[in-house]
Amino acid sequence: MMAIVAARELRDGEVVFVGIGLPNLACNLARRTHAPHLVLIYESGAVGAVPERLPVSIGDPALVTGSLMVCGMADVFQLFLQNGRIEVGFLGGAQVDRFGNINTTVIGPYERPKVRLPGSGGAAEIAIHARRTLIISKLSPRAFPERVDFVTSPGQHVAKVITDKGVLERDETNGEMVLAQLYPGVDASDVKASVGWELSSRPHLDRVDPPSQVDLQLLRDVLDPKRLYLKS
Amino acid sequence: MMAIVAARELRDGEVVFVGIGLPNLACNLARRTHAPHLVLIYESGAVGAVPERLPVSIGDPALVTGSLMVCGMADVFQLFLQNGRIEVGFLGGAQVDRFGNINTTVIGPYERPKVRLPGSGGAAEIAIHARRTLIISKLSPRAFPERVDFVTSPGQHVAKVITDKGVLERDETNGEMVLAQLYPGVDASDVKASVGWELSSRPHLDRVDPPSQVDLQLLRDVLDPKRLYLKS
Amino acid sequence: MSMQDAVARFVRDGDTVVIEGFTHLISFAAAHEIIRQRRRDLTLCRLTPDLIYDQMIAAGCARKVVFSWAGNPGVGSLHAFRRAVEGRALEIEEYSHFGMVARFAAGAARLPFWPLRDYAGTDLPRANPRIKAVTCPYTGEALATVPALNPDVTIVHAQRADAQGNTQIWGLLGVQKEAAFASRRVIVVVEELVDESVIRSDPNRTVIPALIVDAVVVEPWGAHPSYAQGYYDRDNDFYVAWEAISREPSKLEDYLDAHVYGVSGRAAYLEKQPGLTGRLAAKAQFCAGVNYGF
Amino acid sequence: MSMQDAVARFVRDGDTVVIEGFTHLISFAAAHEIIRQRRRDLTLCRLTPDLIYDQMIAAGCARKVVFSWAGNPGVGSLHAFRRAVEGRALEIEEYSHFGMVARFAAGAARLPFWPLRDYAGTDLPRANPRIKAVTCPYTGEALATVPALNPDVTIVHAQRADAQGNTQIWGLLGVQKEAAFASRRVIVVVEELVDESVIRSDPNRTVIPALIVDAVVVEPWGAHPSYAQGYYDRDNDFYVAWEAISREPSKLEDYLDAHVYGVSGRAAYLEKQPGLTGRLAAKAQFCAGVNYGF
Repeated sequence: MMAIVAARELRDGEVVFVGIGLPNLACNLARRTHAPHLVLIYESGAVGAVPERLPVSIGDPALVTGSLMVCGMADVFQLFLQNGRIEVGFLGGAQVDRFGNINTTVIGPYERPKVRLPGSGGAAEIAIHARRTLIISKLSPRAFPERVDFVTSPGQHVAKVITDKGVLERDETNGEMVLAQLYPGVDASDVKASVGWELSSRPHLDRVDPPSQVDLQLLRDVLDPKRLYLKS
Repeated sequence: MMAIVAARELRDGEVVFVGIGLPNLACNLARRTHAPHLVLIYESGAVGAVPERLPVSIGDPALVTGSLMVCGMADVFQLFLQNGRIEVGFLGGAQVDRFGNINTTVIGPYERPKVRLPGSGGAAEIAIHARRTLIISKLSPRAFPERVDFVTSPGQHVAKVITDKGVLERDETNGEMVLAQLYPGVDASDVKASVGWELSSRPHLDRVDPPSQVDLQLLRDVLDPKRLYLKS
Repeated sequence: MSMQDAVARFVRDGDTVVIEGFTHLISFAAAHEIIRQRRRDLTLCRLTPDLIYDQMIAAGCARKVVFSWAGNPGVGSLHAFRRAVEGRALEIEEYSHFGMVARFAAGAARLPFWPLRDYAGTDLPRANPRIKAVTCPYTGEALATVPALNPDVTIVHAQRADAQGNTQIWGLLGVQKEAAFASRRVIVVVEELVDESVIRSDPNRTVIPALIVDAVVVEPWGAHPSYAQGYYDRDNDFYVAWEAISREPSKLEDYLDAHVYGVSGRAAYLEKQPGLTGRLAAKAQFCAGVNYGF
Repeated sequence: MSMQDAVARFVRDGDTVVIEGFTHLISFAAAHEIIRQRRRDLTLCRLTPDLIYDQMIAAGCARKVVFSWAGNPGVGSLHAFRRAVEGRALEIEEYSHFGMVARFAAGAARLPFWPLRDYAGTDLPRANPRIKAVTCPYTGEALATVPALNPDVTIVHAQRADAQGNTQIWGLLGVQKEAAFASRRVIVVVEELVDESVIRSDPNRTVIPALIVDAVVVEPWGAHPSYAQGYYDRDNDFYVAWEAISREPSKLEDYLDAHVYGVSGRAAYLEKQPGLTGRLAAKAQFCAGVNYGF
C-alpha cells in the first residue's frame, strides 16, 4: 500500500533519485502505469535504468545493463544532485520527527550510541538538493519522536510522509507535519496514537483510494514476485 | 638541430607534457631512439599517444587512435598536471627573459597591445606544475629581452632554454639564465649579441655534439618528411 | 529539430554562448546559422576561439570573447580576433586553459567558484581581476579561484544521440560535458541520430543525458573544418588557408558571403565544396565491444 | 605480481588503506590477503564499509574506519562494525556519500579541500569537526568543505588491464578513478590481463593509466561476493547469509577460519565453493564497438 501511494505522488517525466526497496518499487510501478517517462537515477551512477529484475542493492548490475547513462559518483552528486536536476528524492529513516527531520545515524548520543545505524549515505544531500522529498516509513511512537536524536537529513524539503496508516504533509504555516490522508479503514486516532507528538490534522481529511487491481497485480506478480519488499 | 638537442634532454620513462611543433618532434625522436618508454601526454587529453602521422594540432585525431587513454580536460589539468604527475613540460614563447619568464600574451601594454599574441593556453599551469620545463626558442634580441612585457609563464622551473645557436641553463646561485652550451661552429659572442641582456656564461662552455646521421634521417625521412616544422 | 529552428528558438541577442569542442567536434554548422540569423552582442566563450569565433567576430555577432588561447592551431593568428582586440573593438576576458576548464567545472557543479593551484608568478590576475584567491580552511594556504561560468546556451557537437538527446562522444572529450551541465539551455548537434537501444547498449559512453538537452539537431559533417573521430578528419588545409583569408578583411567578407550567407545550411555548404567529403571521410578502425551482461 | 607479493610489498601496518568499488568491483581477494598477512592499525576508508571492512574489522586489522554508509545493502547491519562502534573499540570518522566523494576528488586533484553545498541543517558537522566551511570570494556565501583524502595505498578491482597497468572499467565506476589518483601507492586487481593493443583499441575506456600504478594482480573472481559487470553477478545470497554469520562472533570466526585463513588465495577460496562460479557467471550481452578511425 505504501508503495502504491508513493507511486501516485510521482508525475510523468519527473527526474527521481531512487533508493532501494519500497521507493524502487514505487518508481517502477509508476513507470508501468501513469508515468512511463519517469527518469530514474540511482546514486550508484545509473541514469534512466530499466532493471529487468528487482534490484537488491543500489549498485545491482541490472541497473547498469540497458540504462541510458552510467557515470561516476562525482558526477552523480555534483552534476545531477548539486546541479539541481533532481525533482523528487525518496528517503526513509529509523526516526522521523515533527518537522520532517530524519535520523539514520544513531539512537542515543552520537559518542555513546545505544544503536549505531548505517549513517547518511546520500540522504543528507538528497534532502538538501532534491526539490521535493518523500519519506516512506512505518508508523510507531519510537519511529516518530518529537525530535530526532540526530539530524541526518534536514526536513525542509519534505513534502509528504507516506506511512502504513495514512499520509502526513507539511503545514506551510508552521512547517509541522500534519495528518492529511487516511488509508481505508484507518481511524485518525490510530495514527495519532502512533506518533510521538501532538499530531494535528487537516480540517478535512482525505481518504486514500484503495489500490487498484492493476497496481496490486503489477506489484505482486511482476515487480516483487519473491516478496522481497512487499509484506502483504 | 633544436629538436635533436631537446630530444637529448629527455630520459627514458619520463612523463612529458607535449606541445605541437618542435617539442612534438623532439619527443617522438627520443621515443624512437634512446627513450622508447617516454609517456607523451597532450593537453587535449591523449595519454600515451603514438601518432602515426605528424600532428598538425594538439587535438589531431592521430593522437587519439591507438593511445593508451583519452580523458576530459578537467582530468588532464587536475589529475595529471596539478596532481604532480608531469616530469617535463615544453614551452615556447614570443619573449623569454633573463629569469626564464615567458610571454605569449601581448607585446606592449596589456590594455593597448602593440601585438596581441594567443595567450597562455596551458602554458601558465605547465610552467607551475611540471617538475622541469624546457624552452625551445630561436635567439634574437627582441625575443630575449631583459624583462618580458607580460609574464604568461613564470620561469622558476625552467631548466634549459634550447635555442638555434646554443643552450642556456639556470644559474642556481642567482636564478639567471646563462650560456652553457654552444652548437658546432657557433661563437659565444654570436649568442651574446642575440640576447637583450648582459648574458653571462658558464666558466667552461660545452660544445653540443653534432646531430647523428640516425637522428637526421629519422627527422627528415620519418618524422617530418613534409618539412612542416623542420626548416633545414 | 532543424538547425535553423534550434538557433531561432534557443540563441538570443545578448546571450552568453558556448560552442565548445577542443579541436574535435566544433559545431561550425551552428556558428554559421547564428551568423545567418544575425545574432548580435553575444558573449562568446571557448578555451580556443579558433576559426569558429574568428568568423563570428568578423560577422559582427560578438560583443565580448572569454578565452584562454586565441590562435590558429599550428598555423598562426586569428586575424579577425586580432584586428578587433588591437583596435579595441572587442571586449576580452582572459584565463589559462586550466582556468577556463575550472570555470566550466564550477558552472556544471553549480558552485560559485572553483579552486586551483595556478597563476602564482604570472601577470594573468593583474590582467583579469576575476581571478581571485581563497584560503584553505585546513592548511591555511592561499589557492587561486575562478568564478563559475554558466552560459545561456551551450551547443555541443557529438557523434551520436537518440531522439531524446542522450548523447555519446568518443575521442577527445574537451569540456563538452561540463559546458553542457553548466548551461541554461543545451543544443546537441550530431552526426547520426540513433535508436535509444544503441545508447542503452553502451551506457558508459553517454556523456550528456537527455534530461539537460533542449534540442537535438542532426547535421552530418556539421563540425567541418573541425572533425568527428570515426566520421571525418580535420581539414588542416582549410585551417592553413584561413591565414590568408582572415588576413584580408575583404577576403574574409567574400568567404562569409560564399560559404555562410550564400548557403541555406550545411547540406548546401557541402555541395559547394565537391570532393571535400571524399577527401576527409574517416577510415574504419573499430574497437571491439564489451560485455554488459550479468 | 601475485596478490601475496603485492600486499606484502605495498600494504603496511598503520597505513591508510582504500579498497573502493561502489557495490561493483570490490576487491575481497585483496582484503582476505591483508587479513592473512595480519596487517594491523589500518585506517580503512570507503563510502560503504560493506562486508569487506566488516570482515577486516572482525579480523583485527582496523584501528579506524572513515565512511559514509555502514550497512549491509538491502539486508541490514554490519554486525562486526556495530559491535566495535557500540563497544567504542573502533575509531570512526563519518561523512555523507557526497562528502566522501569530494574528499577523494580533492585528493586526486592534490587540492587540500573540496567545496560543496551540503550539511546545512544536519548534525554531521557537529559529529565531525573536519567538516568546515569556506567563503566564496565572488558571492560571499558560505560553502561546506571537506579535507582531501590521500591514502597510502588504494586497491582497485577492474575488468581488465595490460601488463603495465593501463586499466579499463565499465559498468558502475564509483570513485575508483579518484581514489587511485589520490593515492601514494596503487594496486590494480583485474579479472583479465589483456594485451596493450586491446587497451589502445578503445582508449576512452581507460580509467587508470599505468603511470600511477605500482602493481597489477590478475585475480579472476577476485571481487566475489561483489561483482564484475560482464564477468559475474553479485552474490546476493551471501550478502543475506552474512547477517547470520556476522551476528555471531563465533560464526564469524568460523567463516574467517574456513574461507580466509584456511585458504592460500582466491583459487583455493573458489575450490571450496563448488557451483559458485556456475551459479554467478555472467550471460553475454556485448555492445557494438565504435570507430576510432580518421
